Amino acid sequence: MSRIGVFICHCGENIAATVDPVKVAETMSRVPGVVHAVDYKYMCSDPGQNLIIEAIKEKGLTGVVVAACSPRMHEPTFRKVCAESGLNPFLCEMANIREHCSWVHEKSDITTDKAIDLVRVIVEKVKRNAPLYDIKVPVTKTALVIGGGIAGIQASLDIANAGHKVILVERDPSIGGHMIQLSETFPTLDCSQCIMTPRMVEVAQHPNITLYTYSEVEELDGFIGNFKVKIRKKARSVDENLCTGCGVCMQKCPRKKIPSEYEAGMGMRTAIYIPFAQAVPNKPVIDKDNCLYYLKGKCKICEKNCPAEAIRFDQEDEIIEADVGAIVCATGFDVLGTDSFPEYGYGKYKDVITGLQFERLASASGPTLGEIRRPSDGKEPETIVFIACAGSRDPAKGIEYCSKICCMYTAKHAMLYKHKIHHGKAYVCYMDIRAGGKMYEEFVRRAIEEDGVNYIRGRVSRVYEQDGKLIVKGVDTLLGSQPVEIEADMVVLATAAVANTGAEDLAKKLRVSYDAYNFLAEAHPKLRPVETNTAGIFLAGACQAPKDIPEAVAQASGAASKVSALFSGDELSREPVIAVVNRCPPPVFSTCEGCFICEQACPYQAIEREEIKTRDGKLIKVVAKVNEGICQGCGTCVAVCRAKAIDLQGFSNEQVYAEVMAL
Amino acid sequence: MAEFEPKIIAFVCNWCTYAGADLTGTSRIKYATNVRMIRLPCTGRIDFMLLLKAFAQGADGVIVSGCHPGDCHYTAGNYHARRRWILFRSLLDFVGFDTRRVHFAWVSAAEGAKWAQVVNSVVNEVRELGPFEDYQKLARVGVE
Amino acid sequence: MKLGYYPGCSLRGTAREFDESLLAIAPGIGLELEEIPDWNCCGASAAHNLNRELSLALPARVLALAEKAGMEEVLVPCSMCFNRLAVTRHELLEDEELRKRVSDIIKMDYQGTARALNILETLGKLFDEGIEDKFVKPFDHEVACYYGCLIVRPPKIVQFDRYEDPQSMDELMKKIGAHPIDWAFKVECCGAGLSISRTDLVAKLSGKIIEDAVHRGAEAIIVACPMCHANLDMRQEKVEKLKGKKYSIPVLYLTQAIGLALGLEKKKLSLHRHMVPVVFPPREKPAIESKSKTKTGKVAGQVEE
Amino acid sequence: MSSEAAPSGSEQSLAVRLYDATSESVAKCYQCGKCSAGCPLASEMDFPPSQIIRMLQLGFPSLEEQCVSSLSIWYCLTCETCMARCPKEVDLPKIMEFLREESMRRKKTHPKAKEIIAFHKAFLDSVQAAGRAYEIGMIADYKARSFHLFQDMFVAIKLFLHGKLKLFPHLIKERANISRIFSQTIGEKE
Repeated sequence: MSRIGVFICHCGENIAATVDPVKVAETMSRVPGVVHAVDYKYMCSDPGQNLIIEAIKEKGLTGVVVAACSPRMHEPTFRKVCAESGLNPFLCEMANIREHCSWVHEKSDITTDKAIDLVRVIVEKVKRNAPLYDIKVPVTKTALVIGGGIAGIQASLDIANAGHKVILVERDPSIGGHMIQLSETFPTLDCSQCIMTPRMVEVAQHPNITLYTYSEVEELDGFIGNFKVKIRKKARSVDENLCTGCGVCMQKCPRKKIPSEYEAGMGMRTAIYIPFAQAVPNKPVIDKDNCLYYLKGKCKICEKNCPAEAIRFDQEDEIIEADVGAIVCATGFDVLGTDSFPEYGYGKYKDVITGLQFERLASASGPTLGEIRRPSDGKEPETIVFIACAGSRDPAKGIEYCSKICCMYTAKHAMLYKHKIHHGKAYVCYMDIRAGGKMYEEFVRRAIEEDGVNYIRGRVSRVYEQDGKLIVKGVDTLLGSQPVEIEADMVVLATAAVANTGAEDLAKKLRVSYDAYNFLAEAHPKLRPVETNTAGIFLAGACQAPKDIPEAVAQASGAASKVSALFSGDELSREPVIAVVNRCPPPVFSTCEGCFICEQACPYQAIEREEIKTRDGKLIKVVAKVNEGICQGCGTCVAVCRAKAIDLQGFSNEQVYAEVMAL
Repeated sequence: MAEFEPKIIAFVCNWCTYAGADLTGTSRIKYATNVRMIRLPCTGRIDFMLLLKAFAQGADGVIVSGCHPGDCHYTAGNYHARRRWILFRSLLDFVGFDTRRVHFAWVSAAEGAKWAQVVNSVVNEVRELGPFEDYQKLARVGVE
Repeated sequence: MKLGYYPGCSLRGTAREFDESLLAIAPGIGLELEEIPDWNCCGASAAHNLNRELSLALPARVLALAEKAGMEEVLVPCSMCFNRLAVTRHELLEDEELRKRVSDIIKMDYQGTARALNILETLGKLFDEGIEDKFVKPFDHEVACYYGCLIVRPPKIVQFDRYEDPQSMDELMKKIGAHPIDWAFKVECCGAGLSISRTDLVAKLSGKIIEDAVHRGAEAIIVACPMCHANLDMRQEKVEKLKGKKYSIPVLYLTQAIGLALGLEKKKLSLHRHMVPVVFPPREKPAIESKSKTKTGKVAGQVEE
Repeated sequence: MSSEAAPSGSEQSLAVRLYDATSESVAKCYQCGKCSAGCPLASEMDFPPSQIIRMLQLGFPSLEEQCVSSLSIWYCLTCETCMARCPKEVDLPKIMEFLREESMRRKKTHPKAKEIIAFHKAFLDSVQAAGRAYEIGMIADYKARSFHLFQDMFVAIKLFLHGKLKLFPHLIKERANISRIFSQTIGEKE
């Protein structure tokens, strides 16, 4: 027989003004199973709490009901009180007679009666409460960082410097991402490579970081603190341990005319290649789609010439398995293919290029060693036109959203051009200038006022070639929308930033949600911007939305600190409000029939299958099992279970029905 | 005899409607006293036998209220609830139960005023419908 | 291939050579045409300058007639007519209520089964059936393929070719031995409906087009639209006055060019109806080429005589 | 959107009526100006296309007045370049069409548009009469309306000599049907 203590709070006048606490206490004292019922002015005050502690001790209560404010307000308080006096905290519940009663009704007997009902309901529930214990989940203190761009690098370094192990996985042969392709960065114009390469080296040398380049995440299982990941390490066809990165193979390779990804097609590379001089690791890979040996079965010139004998044509992909406790997704972005813009003639005219290609032209390490020369004939462009929003804010042909970074990098491009070709004319055709950010607006103004870049407000309708000039048919909406024609030598399209290729597949592998544009979705747009709705997986950088470098870095550090916090203890502990499958021994009597409707209903894939075998290993039946690491306790499975074999701790069928019966 | 006062039982989810009702309180919005709230983690938890039980217990009307579609704290619980409710309702219709006595609502944690209005409207509607006696009658038949 | 046929008014008037040349080449390329009985004018730019419902009702009647005659695909050479018919079909299928209203106006129920084909996709299909060998007299000339505005627009509705830099006509011309030049005004507007009322503007717009074609060494402009032809051929004199230059560049319907390649004589192709005489000044070529191109000389010759 | 609609409807803003009639919303336009940039006649117009839209967006009576009495709406060639390139897929030709009708209804047509309207009317008259366009009649009619008696005389003669102008119209059988279409839409021939 349960011994329940009921404590009615006046909350000063807040409750007492409309509800008669004395009557409530008096009525409750007559409820079977209630051995103690008192009212007090402020239950949450120290004297109030002491009333509870004493009662638990003296009357040996098996359950406590505090009738006061909303449990969302003080449940933790009173549960703590119980715990301190040796009563399992989950045997304490609150009846909400303030927000749900005294505050919303006039003073009357009816109101008091309602309060009595509300308390009785909880009393009936608590009679059936079972002691519960926080669930402890062990944590593997290794983080997986996917993507080796600036965001991934920053996150890896921060986590590693906090003393935790990091596995960094990069799809390309080298880390560095888009940032290493950039010439100079706005608004400070410091050289991207100069600030980037030290970080890349640091990653390579950090004792806590294991780097897998030319690798991809193949498969992910498990849950927060206990993920299991399979990584596919693609065959480089080069033995990294033997290779010294001397580069002889690249000099000898007969295939020299392959457009370089790093140079965004503005330069060429060989079939066996190191993407760029500062690559990390500085070891080549063989591009099987272009290597003569893989295509035609003969050549092997690199093998013959390699002093370290590191070439391995027979090398195969490797699958690496690892346990990780948290994941940072930093897979970055891609630039929209400009083929959707026939009117701008990209691909038709050599001298119409993308912003990323211009970065390579302007970069000291680029194909022109930093001189702005047009691809068609290598001449210096006298007149250059930058077309903003090539794809952005264009539901018809491109994407609906604003790519955010283009306004700034276009201003930078125009500035760099003017710095390199003083006498040249630079025009920027724009719709709006979005320069929100520290020193950003100032930067744009500088381009206009000091470097004399000419901004024209209006979208360009068409670009066509005539007598070796690119005719840009624009408009000036500030001049009464008068058409404007510019004879340009070169046109640069500020192409939109879109989700990276394969973002969708990755999201599915990681079980994180993604938006209509395939950008990975944060758990809350305002308050949980680095978490995903899958516990233990965090976001960093442009895989979530277009971001510039400072933003990407900031979010990366944010994600890193979340991971470090997660790793600060050896176990995670969480509320035991989770579903359990009835498993009364002997197993044969487990009421679960194994229909697995619950499996489909569960929003978290928390339902696992468990085989019940006899001692001699004969299979009796397959039943459902709840993974308590994953289960969030929504109880959907309980509602759908036909055999009533699953129940939700804290909201069991018995408890809930008892509540209804009490009314 | 005084005007019939219906007895309404509300099954609400912990994250949206329960919090919404708290907000009704903190903003001191008055509403009918007829409702008794039962707190569940999620509308997805609601096993519709609970509704029948409520009516068996003499409830004249039932409110089921949770998060707005897409806002479910457990991502999909409210969808499951709605799906099952659609099936369950047609069953109730079939057995000749007046489904107007069951009211489905979405009240978010920010919609204190809406909660009050939902309760009031349901109370009025059920007051129109009059007391729910079919079950008691049936029960009696069972006894005799 | 058997198709319904909607010539449209201009092909029976100012643009009769388009009609005549099409019918002339039809047998040669395996095309069989059945004219829509009692067809009416599509309203062209006039109707939809003055009244929307009229601009839908007139084409709707044509389509309904075709439907009644059990035609599924109707060849519409004039790109103005094509545009009107295509757009009308689209709008009526989009908006059931509108379809009912229009059906009531024309006292015929248009279901939307009959649809318009433009001349380029039709010929494209035919040429794919490997009839190259029929082109006994390659049309060996530098040509500027001028598509005009309406045959590729609105892209969402006509869904045909690359609407900014279309290729279909260039492909056709290559197949008959011509050398399409790459130029910038393939789909610029010639002035279309303002041909008579605002000749000055038309001259201005057509001027740009002719200028660029000639400038890039085209010997002829190939068109697929009576409007374009009228403005580039009939108005060329006006353009020359405006620009103070002599162009005298022949403007051919692609059907005429194809006809010449098929070896039909120019009378059957009504080349004589043009304002700008269809003559190709003999090109002086480097010695090596002249050998290979001697046949060309003849073709050109025959066209001139 | 037939011309019987009472002009009194014009108390409602043009933009709203445009939407009701064609479900084209001018609010879609964010004034990038690409239409004006590509329009072959923008430089000839009194208001380039994007400005016409802007005036509708603001919707002040004075501006709407300027719209319907503008020359632009008559210069529009419906070449659809604007629509093909508009990032927001605003159907400008359709909007221009609407404005032209409005302009006629309000009798606010731009004086310089006289010839253009005359030509369109002439064209339609011949269609209304014969079911098909009939050039000589049309041109005669046009000249009568536009008083450009001698414009194009030589071209016309040339056309005739090239057998491009027929002396007699081709009459279709179902002319009743055609005239019904006309009376149902633009009303009786004036």
